[in-house]
Amino acid sequence: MPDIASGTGKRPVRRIILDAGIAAAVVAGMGVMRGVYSNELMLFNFIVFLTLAQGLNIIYGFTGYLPFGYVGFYGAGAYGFSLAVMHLHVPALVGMAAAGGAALVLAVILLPLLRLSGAYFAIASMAAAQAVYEIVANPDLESITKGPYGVSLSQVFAPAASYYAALAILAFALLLVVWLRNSRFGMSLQAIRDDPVSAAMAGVSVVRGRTIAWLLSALVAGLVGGVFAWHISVFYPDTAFDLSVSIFATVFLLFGGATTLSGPLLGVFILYGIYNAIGIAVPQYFQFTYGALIVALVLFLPNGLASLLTRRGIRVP
Amino acid sequence: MAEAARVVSAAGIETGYGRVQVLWGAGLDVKAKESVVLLGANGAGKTTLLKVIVGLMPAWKGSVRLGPDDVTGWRTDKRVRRGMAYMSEIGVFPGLSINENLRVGGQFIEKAALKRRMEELYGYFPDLAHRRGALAGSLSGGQRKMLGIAKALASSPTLLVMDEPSAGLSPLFVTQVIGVLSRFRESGLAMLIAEQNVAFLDLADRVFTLDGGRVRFEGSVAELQADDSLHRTYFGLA
Amino acid sequence: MSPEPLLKIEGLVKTFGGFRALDGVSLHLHPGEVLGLVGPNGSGKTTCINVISGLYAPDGGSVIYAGRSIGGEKSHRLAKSGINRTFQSPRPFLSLTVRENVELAAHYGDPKPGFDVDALLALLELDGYAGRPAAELNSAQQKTLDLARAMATEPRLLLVDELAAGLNPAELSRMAVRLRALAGSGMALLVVEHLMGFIDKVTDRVVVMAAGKEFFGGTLADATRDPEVIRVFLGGGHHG
Amino acid sequence: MLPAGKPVLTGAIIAGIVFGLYFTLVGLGLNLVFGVMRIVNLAHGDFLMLGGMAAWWLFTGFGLHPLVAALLVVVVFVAAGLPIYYLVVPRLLRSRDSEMLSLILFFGVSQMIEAVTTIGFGATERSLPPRLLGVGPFIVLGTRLPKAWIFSAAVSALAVLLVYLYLYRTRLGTLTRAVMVSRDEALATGIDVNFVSAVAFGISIALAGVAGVFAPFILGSITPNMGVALNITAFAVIVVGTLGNPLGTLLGGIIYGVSLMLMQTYLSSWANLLPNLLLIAVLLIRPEGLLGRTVRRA
Repeated sequence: MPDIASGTGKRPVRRIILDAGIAAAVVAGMGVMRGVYSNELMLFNFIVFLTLAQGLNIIYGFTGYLPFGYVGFYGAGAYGFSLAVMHLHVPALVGMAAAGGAALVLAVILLPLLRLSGAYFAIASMAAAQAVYEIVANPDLESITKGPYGVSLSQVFAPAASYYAALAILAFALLLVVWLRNSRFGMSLQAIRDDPVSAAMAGVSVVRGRTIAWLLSALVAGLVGGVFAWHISVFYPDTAFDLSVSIFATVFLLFGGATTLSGPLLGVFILYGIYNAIGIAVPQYFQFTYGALIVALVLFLPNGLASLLTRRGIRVP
Repeated sequence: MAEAARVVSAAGIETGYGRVQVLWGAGLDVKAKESVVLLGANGAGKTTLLKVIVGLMPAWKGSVRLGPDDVTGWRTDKRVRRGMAYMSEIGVFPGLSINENLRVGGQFIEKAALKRRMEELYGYFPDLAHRRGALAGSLSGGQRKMLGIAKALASSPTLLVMDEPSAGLSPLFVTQVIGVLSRFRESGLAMLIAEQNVAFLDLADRVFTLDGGRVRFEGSVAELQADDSLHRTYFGLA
Repeated sequence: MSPEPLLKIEGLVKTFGGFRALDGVSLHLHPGEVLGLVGPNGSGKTTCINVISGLYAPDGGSVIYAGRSIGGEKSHRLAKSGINRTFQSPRPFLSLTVRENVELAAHYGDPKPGFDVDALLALLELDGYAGRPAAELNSAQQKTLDLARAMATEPRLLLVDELAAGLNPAELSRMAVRLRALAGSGMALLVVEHLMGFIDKVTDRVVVMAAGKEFFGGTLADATRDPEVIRVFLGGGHHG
Repeated sequence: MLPAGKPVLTGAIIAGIVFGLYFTLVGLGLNLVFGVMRIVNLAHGDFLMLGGMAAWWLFTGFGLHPLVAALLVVVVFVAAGLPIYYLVVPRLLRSRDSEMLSLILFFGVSQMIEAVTTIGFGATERSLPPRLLGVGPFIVLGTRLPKAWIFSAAVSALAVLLVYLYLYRTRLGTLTRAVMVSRDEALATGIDVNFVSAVAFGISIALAGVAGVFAPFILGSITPNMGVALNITAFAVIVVGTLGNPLGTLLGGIIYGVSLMLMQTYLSSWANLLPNLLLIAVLLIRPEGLLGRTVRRA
């Protein structure tokens, strides 16, 4: 019975090795690039979106919830880092912990949103991100958040260290996705996404599964937000809560194909690559193109590039 | 010329949902003024076959003819204009009033004619006539079914296609529905009724049975009852 | 009477916005027994299964399973404590393979260590499809997979909702044999079904429901002779 | 812009009701589309913005009065709505989770509109002189309100009335409500569901366009990127007023308008939080809105 054996035996190990290999190659590649290519900020932005797309993959790809306000966690992370550094004068790495912590706290506060079905969840998460932005950017809170005037963190500015920290976070996000793709827990999340009632009858705790995915996804975005604050060191609330961060991550993920590891990576390399290659003198051209791309994807390729292969029965790493 | 003209016929229908095929070459026909019962268990494919016939589902293979026309690719609204009416298992718009349900059912009819038709139908269904402004959702199950029939008939069709008129009804109402339908049958309306309740065989000039997406039997009620295995399958508790 | 029943339901009530889908249902079931739940559409049979399997919390009455009250308990806990079910329209995990569907239930549903997923797939004749996505199965196979998913949690009580619908005669008799074999191994089965031939083959006794209440309990043969039951099913004795 | 004199509370409530009528118009079309198609047009706020841009362009370029602009916008937007509907919606509705996918798709449309408008008009704020809609204040129960507010509210009330008459007094309106009750049953009855929906879609964005024409007077100014915030506002209005029930929008609009005015009166620097918090709170506490319908997962 070769058919059964192939489903159980050595294949999973080979799958994990392939997935992990891809993850390692991307991380190593982005590390090497820093020594080769001079535009560090662009490379850093690549890392940011590679990581965010995978963070979004955790929640959308594996549970089917698409938070339009994903940028809220990113902004929370950026401000978690900044507030810790500004007011508590902690070193950058402790600031990073604060960034992750801030995103996790926000995610816990927003846990009730998971009770909403897809479309309402998406909009509610966007409203939540906007609400956090309105709070952070409120002039009344200038003494704490600097309000709309932005923060400056020159005391911890460290381009190299923050770059490698970002790389570590990318590695972390990739590992999470590799784990979800190859573990029973990840399988249980997909089962919940396919049919929560059936999943419960298989003994899976639906609430627990969704909660863990939500927190992990928020954690990744929070850490990215923190490392963004660290690397960039001067920014405004408009940048940290810019909705186009969510849009970009969503487009990259949908374009490549959710639930896969390579799909979101390809999405970032191809689309963000083109974005940078053509130049961003008139960002509206990209806004238009990405808008059109979203429309076309939903209508013609709702499961992304990867589905061109999976439709033919080929497993995409 | 011995045979009456066919009002509707479906032949070699294959279709399904996604990759799952439900019908495997099913077909049937209804002649003028004839009433036909399509008998089958839950999941046999009755609803699917009806949906193909009325144009709510595409046929992968096979054809549907309405009178002289090949209507296989036609949309439902076009078929309704040609004299076909369909009563789904739900059959009414619960959020619209009784009057509005009839008006929607008779949407293609000219205004004065619709008004006459509605009065005629209210004559058949005095229960509904008393409550014209009431929401269909406020009616009992039996009354809803009556409204469903009236709504389907509002367009003065030559053929009435019905999906499980007994669904969700208590036995008393099933008897009433059969009584009402037999009056329309006498008036010359052609009917195609998908059912699993054998009580509806009272209405049948001819019976088709559907099983596993294929027609297994075509003939009279007497012939059906004479067949031992079919009798066991469809005459429930016996 | 025989020892304590595995499942004992008393006065079970479930309402949906004023509509009493269950209006005081009582029934009991012993290990190794197959109870058929029959009745016209809308009589509350599936609602009954949905309450027992934790999909809905009851609004009144009690559900006692293995001596403890389980009304309102979450489905995944019930699955772990030995209650499982199939669905009227099968609900497999479409993006997972057939084997993963079963493996997941075997892992999370607390079966004994060493549970053999492949043996179960072979038993249910799904082994040829193990590596294929469940979305590629036809509806009869998806129903079988539903059953496999339920069996993988090694239930003591299995609720079977309209398994026969859409199966051809050959598949039907195979299913009937399978369910009898499960009962033979000591499992208790509650079978909701329209097809009386299937009920006849599979069940030991039946409970007849109408309008959210049970009104007859006994063998199928007795039920078919009961004038009240005939009235409910045939609406006044057509073609008795 | 605080109402002067008299008890501040009364003033805030009266201004809130006037504003509420306007916000009813903002949400009305969105709710109509949701009711008929069960999809969320997340570009609704951007169509509104386009209406405002049109009014600005027609006034500064051709000296056209906003009322004339509103009529033009209705014609052009209905005409544009039909092809947009046929291009994307039927295909969208065939997908497995059309409600969710509609959100993503129209998010894309929203981005396209915002980009095109920015390229065409620049990102600067545009406004129209309030005197266009009447000079001097209008006094309601001792509360002084700008005439432009009253004017906008009156147009909104008229639009709500027209939508009501369409839905309840015309044949196509009855068919539209039939589709709202059940799309499947409508198909089974032989209603040309696509045509009915396309008309509803056209009406919906025309309503957004008209709301846009008056946006400069109510919101102060318009910018190409205002769509996102307006989408949240419009969604908050219809969620409060009950999704899928166009006339329930009135209730949502008034509640929203009054709370906004109260916030601006007593807690003005936090007023921007209102639509976001209101939306989240209603979705979580009473997701079926004040009049019915459930949106939670099972």
